[in-house]
Amino acid sequence: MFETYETAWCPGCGNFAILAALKDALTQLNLDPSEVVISSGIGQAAKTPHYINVNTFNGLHGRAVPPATAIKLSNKNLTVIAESGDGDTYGEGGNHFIHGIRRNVNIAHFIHDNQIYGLTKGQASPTTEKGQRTSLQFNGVIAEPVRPLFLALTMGAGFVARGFAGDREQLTELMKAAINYNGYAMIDILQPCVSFNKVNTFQWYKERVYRLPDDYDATDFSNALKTAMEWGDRIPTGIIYNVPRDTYIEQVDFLKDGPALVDRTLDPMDAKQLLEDFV
Amino acid sequence: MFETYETAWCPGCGNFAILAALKDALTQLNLDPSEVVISSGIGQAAKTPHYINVNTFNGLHGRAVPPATAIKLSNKNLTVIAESGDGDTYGEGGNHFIHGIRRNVNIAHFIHDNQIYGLTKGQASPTTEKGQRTSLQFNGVIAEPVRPLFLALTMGAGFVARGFAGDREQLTELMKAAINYNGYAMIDILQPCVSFNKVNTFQWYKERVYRLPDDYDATDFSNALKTAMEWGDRIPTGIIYNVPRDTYIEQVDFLKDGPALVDRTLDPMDAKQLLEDFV
Amino acid sequence: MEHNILVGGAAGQGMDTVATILEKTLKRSGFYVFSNKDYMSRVRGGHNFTQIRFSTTPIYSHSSKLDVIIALDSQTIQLHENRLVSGGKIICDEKVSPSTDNIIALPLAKIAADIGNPRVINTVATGALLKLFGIPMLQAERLLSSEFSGAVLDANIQALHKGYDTVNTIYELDSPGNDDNIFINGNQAIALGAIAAGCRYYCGYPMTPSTSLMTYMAQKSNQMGIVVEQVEDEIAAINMALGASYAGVRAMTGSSGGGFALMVEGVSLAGITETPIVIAEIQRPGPATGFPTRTEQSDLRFIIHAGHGEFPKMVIAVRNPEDAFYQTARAFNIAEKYQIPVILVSDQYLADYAQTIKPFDFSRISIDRYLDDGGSIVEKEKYKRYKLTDSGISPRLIPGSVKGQVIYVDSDEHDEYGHITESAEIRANMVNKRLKKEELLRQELIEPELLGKDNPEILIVSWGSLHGPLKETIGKLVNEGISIGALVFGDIWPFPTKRLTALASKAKLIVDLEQNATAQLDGLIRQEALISCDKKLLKYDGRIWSPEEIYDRLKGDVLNV
Amino acid sequence: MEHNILVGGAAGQGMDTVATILEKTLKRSGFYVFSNKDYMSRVRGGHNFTQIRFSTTPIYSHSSKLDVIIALDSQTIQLHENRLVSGGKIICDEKVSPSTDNIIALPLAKIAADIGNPRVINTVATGALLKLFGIPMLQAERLLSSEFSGAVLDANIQALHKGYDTVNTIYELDSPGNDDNIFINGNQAIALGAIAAGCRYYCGYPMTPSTSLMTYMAQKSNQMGIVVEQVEDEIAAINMALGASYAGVRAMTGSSGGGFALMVEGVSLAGITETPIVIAEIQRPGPATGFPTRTEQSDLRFIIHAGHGEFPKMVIAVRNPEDAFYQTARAFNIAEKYQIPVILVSDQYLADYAQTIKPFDFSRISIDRYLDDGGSIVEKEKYKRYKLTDSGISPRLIPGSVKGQVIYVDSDEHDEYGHITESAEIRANMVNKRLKKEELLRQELIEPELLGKDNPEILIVSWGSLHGPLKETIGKLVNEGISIGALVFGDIWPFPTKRLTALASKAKLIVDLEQNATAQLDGLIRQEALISCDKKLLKYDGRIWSPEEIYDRLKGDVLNV
Ligand SMILES: Cc1ncc(C[n+]2csc(CCOP(=O)(O)OP(=O)(O)O)c2C)c(N)n1
Ligand SMILES: Cc1ncc(C[n+]2csc(CCOP(=O)(O)OP(=O)(O)O)c2C)c(N)n1
Ligand code: SF4
Ligand code: SF4
Ligand SMILES: [Mg+2]
Ligand SMILES: [Mg+2]
Repeated sequence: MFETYETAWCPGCGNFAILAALKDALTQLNLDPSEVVISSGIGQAAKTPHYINVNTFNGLHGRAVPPATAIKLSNKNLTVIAESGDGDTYGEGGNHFIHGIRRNVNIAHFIHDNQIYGLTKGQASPTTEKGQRTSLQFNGVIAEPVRPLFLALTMGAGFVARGFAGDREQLTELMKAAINYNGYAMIDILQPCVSFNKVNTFQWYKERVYRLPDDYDATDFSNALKTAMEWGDRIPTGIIYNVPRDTYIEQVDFLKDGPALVDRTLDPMDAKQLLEDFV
Repeated sequence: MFETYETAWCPGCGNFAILAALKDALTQLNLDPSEVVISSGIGQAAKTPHYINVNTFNGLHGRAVPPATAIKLSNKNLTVIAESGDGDTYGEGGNHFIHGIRRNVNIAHFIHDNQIYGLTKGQASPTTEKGQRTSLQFNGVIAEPVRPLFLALTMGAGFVARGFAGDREQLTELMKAAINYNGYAMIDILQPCVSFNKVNTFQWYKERVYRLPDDYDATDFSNALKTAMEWGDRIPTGIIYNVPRDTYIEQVDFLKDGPALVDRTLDPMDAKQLLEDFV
Repeated sequence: MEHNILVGGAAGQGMDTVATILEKTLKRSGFYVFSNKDYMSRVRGGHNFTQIRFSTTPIYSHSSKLDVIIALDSQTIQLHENRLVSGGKIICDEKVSPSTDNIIALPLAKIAADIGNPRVINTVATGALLKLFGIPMLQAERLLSSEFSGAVLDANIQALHKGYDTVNTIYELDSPGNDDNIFINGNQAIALGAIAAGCRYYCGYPMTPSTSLMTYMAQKSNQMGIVVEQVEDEIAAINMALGASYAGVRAMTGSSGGGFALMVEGVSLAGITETPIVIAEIQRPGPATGFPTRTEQSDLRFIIHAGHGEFPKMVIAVRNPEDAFYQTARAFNIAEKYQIPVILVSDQYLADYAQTIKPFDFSRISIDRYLDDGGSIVEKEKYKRYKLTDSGISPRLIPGSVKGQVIYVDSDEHDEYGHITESAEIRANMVNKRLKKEELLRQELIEPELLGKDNPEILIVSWGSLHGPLKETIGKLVNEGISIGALVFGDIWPFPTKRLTALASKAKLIVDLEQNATAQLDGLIRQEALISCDKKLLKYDGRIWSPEEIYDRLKGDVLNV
Repeated sequence: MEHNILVGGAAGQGMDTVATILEKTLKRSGFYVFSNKDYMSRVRGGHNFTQIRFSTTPIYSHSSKLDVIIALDSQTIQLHENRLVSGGKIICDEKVSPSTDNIIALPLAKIAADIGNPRVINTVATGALLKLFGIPMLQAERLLSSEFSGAVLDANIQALHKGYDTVNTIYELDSPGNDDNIFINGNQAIALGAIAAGCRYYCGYPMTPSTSLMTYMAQKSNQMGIVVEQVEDEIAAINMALGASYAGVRAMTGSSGGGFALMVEGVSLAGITETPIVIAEIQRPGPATGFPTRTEQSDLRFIIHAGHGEFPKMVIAVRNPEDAFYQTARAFNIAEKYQIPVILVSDQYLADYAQTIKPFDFSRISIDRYLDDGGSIVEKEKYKRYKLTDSGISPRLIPGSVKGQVIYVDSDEHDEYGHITESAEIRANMVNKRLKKEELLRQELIEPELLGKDNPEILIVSWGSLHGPLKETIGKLVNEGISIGALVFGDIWPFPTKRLTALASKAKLIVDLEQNATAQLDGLIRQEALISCDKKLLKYDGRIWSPEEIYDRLKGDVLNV
């Protein structure tokens, strides 16, 4: 049901598994394509919605979150997903990322984190490790990398997870949980880029990732912080933090109650009463 | 030596004390006005450099950090300060704030945090408390506030401090330490806005702030995180985190060694050798 | 009959309260009122003033002449005294200045102190002013009652009465008509137009002089069910608004030049995705931060050419509060009809001036969505968001509205379905499709309004908020028997040339009059109509042209009288 | 003598290696070479190609005719076969297609497999091609040696030789001259111009087709001492560059349309603060993301009017790699002389095409900083960053350079010291001061280059990278005895009108030829020179006008032959 176009990704790219997991998740959630919207940025990751049969707002590089936020507020009946790359999200879109979290609108945000700029051919992204040489950083990256999960927690996200393109089964479950979460839910997805990131390869991730144990307590903030900081020899995947939080819509009576904004009838005469402000 | 124009702030505004502390700090550091540059954004806070006799790049709202970064890289002999408001820094300028920290260029960043948009007359800033009613948020703020110190730590800042306009003595010391710190150093300064923030008043802060004890260990990261999260009945002030970190300039040989970039001689013939790339 | 009052003082002295009570009292007494603001970019101190003009006949602008000045400080006297007409009066506290021929120094502070509330000093002055004009206190009392209560209200009522008693009436007013007007400023009129047109999503970032537009929307958020969101930056603003529009909700954003500059990539996005959006650009003098609280018309060419790449957009310069209301409502229909961005251009002068006008006729507003309900989709076909049609307009569906159909919009060049393409042929077709819409749009342009003579020898060309000052000036010159007219552009891009070309061919002299330094309309006219203006009158000091200034410059420079 | 080769295949098939070896071999053999790229916005798959043209006389553009195609896949044959001249040949692997009259199917893969390294397949093809043209292998061997070493080098050398042996020479080449040229593309030429001009701060955000400019700067960072910083977004890019420039370092940023859109507030900041800056805008087709890897000239008017408010800027369209080098160096001098932003406009075609040209003459570049050392400051006075002078240009000091003096630059309207002002008079003076600089700047504009006849009956107007294709076409038409000439604009804002006006008055027909859909230059000419073009030839499918297409359209539509 969600099948569509031929992809333009490199053979072996981690995006294929992410796409497959996304289709699985939507199928398993029994969603109709016309009820789902993906808002995406620009980049390899951001091409995802073109390869899946759902409503799509494929906007600007860095700007996946603001349209997603507005789409949900405009039509609360839609399942809204933001899909973007690491450069997209933490670089050009950094400000929307942090403020999007603060708003806590009910959207799921899937970030394909290949620790590199794929589409523009291999420059460092905010998650590229310090010291790594790239097609632009010939002396190696100077700045400290962003730690996405840590940052999301800091900004107050209620659902924070890490997935891995090499663990499609877990990724599908994470996506379902994120979509079902009532609020802003982010998954940073480790995604090998076979063409430009020769450090963080499939093998590199494979050797390091481990699923969080079943008894991991995803409701403990300080524990979540510690887990979010874990990076290097061992990299945890799974839901790192998951607590309920008031959503934007729940805090605005006229949005919470009644039909979706888009379904309300409009009549110019309704505004006539406002003339009283000017008499 | 640092005296200049008459200010345009409201009588009683917290900015006066911040300005006074800044002058004290520069005087006590024995700096010559021509060796100091302030880069500022736009807002009440960002007017500060107009009231002090130092070099000034008074740029755009939200954009205090990028020019400051570039000024330091261009002339490492200058003492460079970024001066901005909370809206300036965490709102419009959020992306530069987080990425500026990652670069760790040796600048001091003083953020006048009045938890409100002063110059535009009282809208919520990213640090305005949830629920607070403002001149625009008639139903109260919906989003969770940014916790600036926590965010700075998350992004890897090596020097993180909080000051209070009501404690000029401490603030002066903090400013001196931030200027002397080798790297990006931020001070979030609690600043009462008498005109638009009727919640976080001078009195409100006074009742809550306490100086970190002398034996506080500012080199312990997890301790710093905990301290940075402390907000409410008790609000700590002082240097919350202070560890050495490699600066940008130290990692670039040609910047580290030799004269400042601006002082190097330029000769078109020096580039002639590059023709070899094209033969 | 017409009178002009200036209320001046430092920011924070409570000048706005005096002004508001005077304006509303005069308005509710049945006068035509025009009130405009001049203020500094600071919260306390400095010098601000409001000019209130009232009359028994309609008025369209402020005036630079003054009958009465209420001076809350001595600076006000120094700065504005020279504008007093002969016999004009200044009301101030006895401490500000001693009484002279034209200064009425009153014990305002003392009276307030005696009442026991020093802050009512302004109400004392208000009382004095009303008495000067012989206006009864009833309306003012009502206004105070709706503003204050308890002891504070009592003090204010006392203050009003005591102030009233300090002076004698010196102006005899013609009796006004009935009060069946509204009193509204440019930004409020835009907001009201947007709400009437069904705008239910407004997002923006505060920026003078656009903020009051967002503020009014926020005030009505609960009542009308409008999402009003203050966003992290102007980039978020336009991208959010586009998201809402894509989802099917009429959406708007607004800012001034600097904030709009951050939106231009998004304007281009609206262009290629063919997502309707209305943007209000309330100009202030630039470049960059410029003169935040002052006025200018210097963003016109920037706005017209905003956004990389080529796509149709519409730019409408609103001319006065009434125009602002109807044009805003029209903007939403045009945006959805052609699936384009429509930019409303105003400026600080119009944003902040309030005028008595006829109540808006809401029955004249219609909400035309031009949405498809799936009827356009041939059986079992997949929906084509960018279907190639003769008009260039593709049937527009909203996500979720038709079961089984999905809507792709794409910022890359795309095929009819909205999918990325690399094809040269599809590219050319899509460019043609988008630009075709502009041809249709041209057919419904509203030609500029002609003020004054029908086929004037002297033709003034101007645009936007200069409508008011020109209406006053041209009226006067025509009365003097001069063959003069002013074409004031509202629809300004695409540029309507018919009326201009016709009039220009008959005019002996064409004069461009603008509130900027580079004669931006003149350049546009050259480009679009190959007509060159003979003379340019430009003002760019942040202060709006007054009718008197225009009159003097026309008389002096142009008519050589 | 002239030949055209196309190397085509899917992204990731190693097409670039073949092309680079061929280009350099031909160049080092003494031929004039022109090579341009056509690629998709993806990393693997799809269809990309490089066209290599070489000759014994100078060439200025690509050609749409082909003598030989190296097809790394079958799609390449399908797509380009029709462009083969009669007798033209296609080289491909035997698996891609069987041999026919014009297809030379070779066991490329088999040879590579036999050598033991399947990846050298492209080198086999390179060998075959060289042989076809009878070009010795020496240069190719050298190039391989500098690229590879050890076993990989051995395999490649073997592959080259084995490929060489697969075919016979069928083209006889004229003997070329000496190789004393350089081979450089448009972006590299801009980078080299910037470095020669003393640019020591470059910041930007990757964006096709501007990225290679930043990449070259980064490659030279250590060697030349240039700070090259990839920033978080384009807003940071321009604000950083302005900071560096304020501090006294020549600074530059660059992007394509979408990234530039994010910089326009910063352009306005450069305007009011009078901070010199050079910005490269390497156009691609818009709107929004558009056609990322393709070419267009559709941002001209957007760039000219970029930034809110009014301030002087200069826009220079670079026309070819040589022009790009010298104009870039000039841009830095103009930026500092007038303390303004200078925007260099290029496009994907020029960015990515490489051409053999005479080595740049570095002795022609001078670095003129126009900086003040404090000499302008009258004793004990405080430095006035915005001193009002006759020229509008104020002496510019750098922070820290004069003990005791501080430099205020301000985005608000300011007084001579750089402090915020609210004064109408100062405002008007400062606007006048800034705009005065434009008057001076106009005096040093370079008039457009005229290609072809001196006083042509048919006058083509065009700009930027169409210089090359037009140079080829006009030359041909003039040779046919047609009175035709093309004015190709480089300096384009402020707009130089002298030469145009003179030629237009004599021409019988004026034809606007551009790589966009809305005839942007035509509009500019109407506006600035009140001249209207009789005909417009516009192309906007993302593919550059070829000389043959221009020739055909001129012959067909214009000359009606
Ligand atoms: C405003 C703007 N700047 C730059 C670009 C060019 N651009 C396209 S994709 C991209 C980065 C892609 O990296 P990432 O977001 O990590 O996605 P990936 O391709 O790695 O999936 C950039 C810089 C753009 N399209 N728009
Ligand atoms: C791009 C842009 N958007 C908006 C503004 C308007 N503006 C000026 S100051 C300001 C906010 C000030 O708040 P803050 O940064 O907290 O400083 P404060 O005045 O409180 O010190 C805003 C929104 C602007 N100048 N530029
Ligand atoms: S470049 Fe990297 S991210 Fe892009 S498709 Fe190829 S492997 Fe995937
Ligand atoms: S508005 Fe607030 S921040 Fe601004 S000067 Fe007044 S008190 Fe200070
Ligand atoms: Mg990436
Ligand atoms: Mg603030």
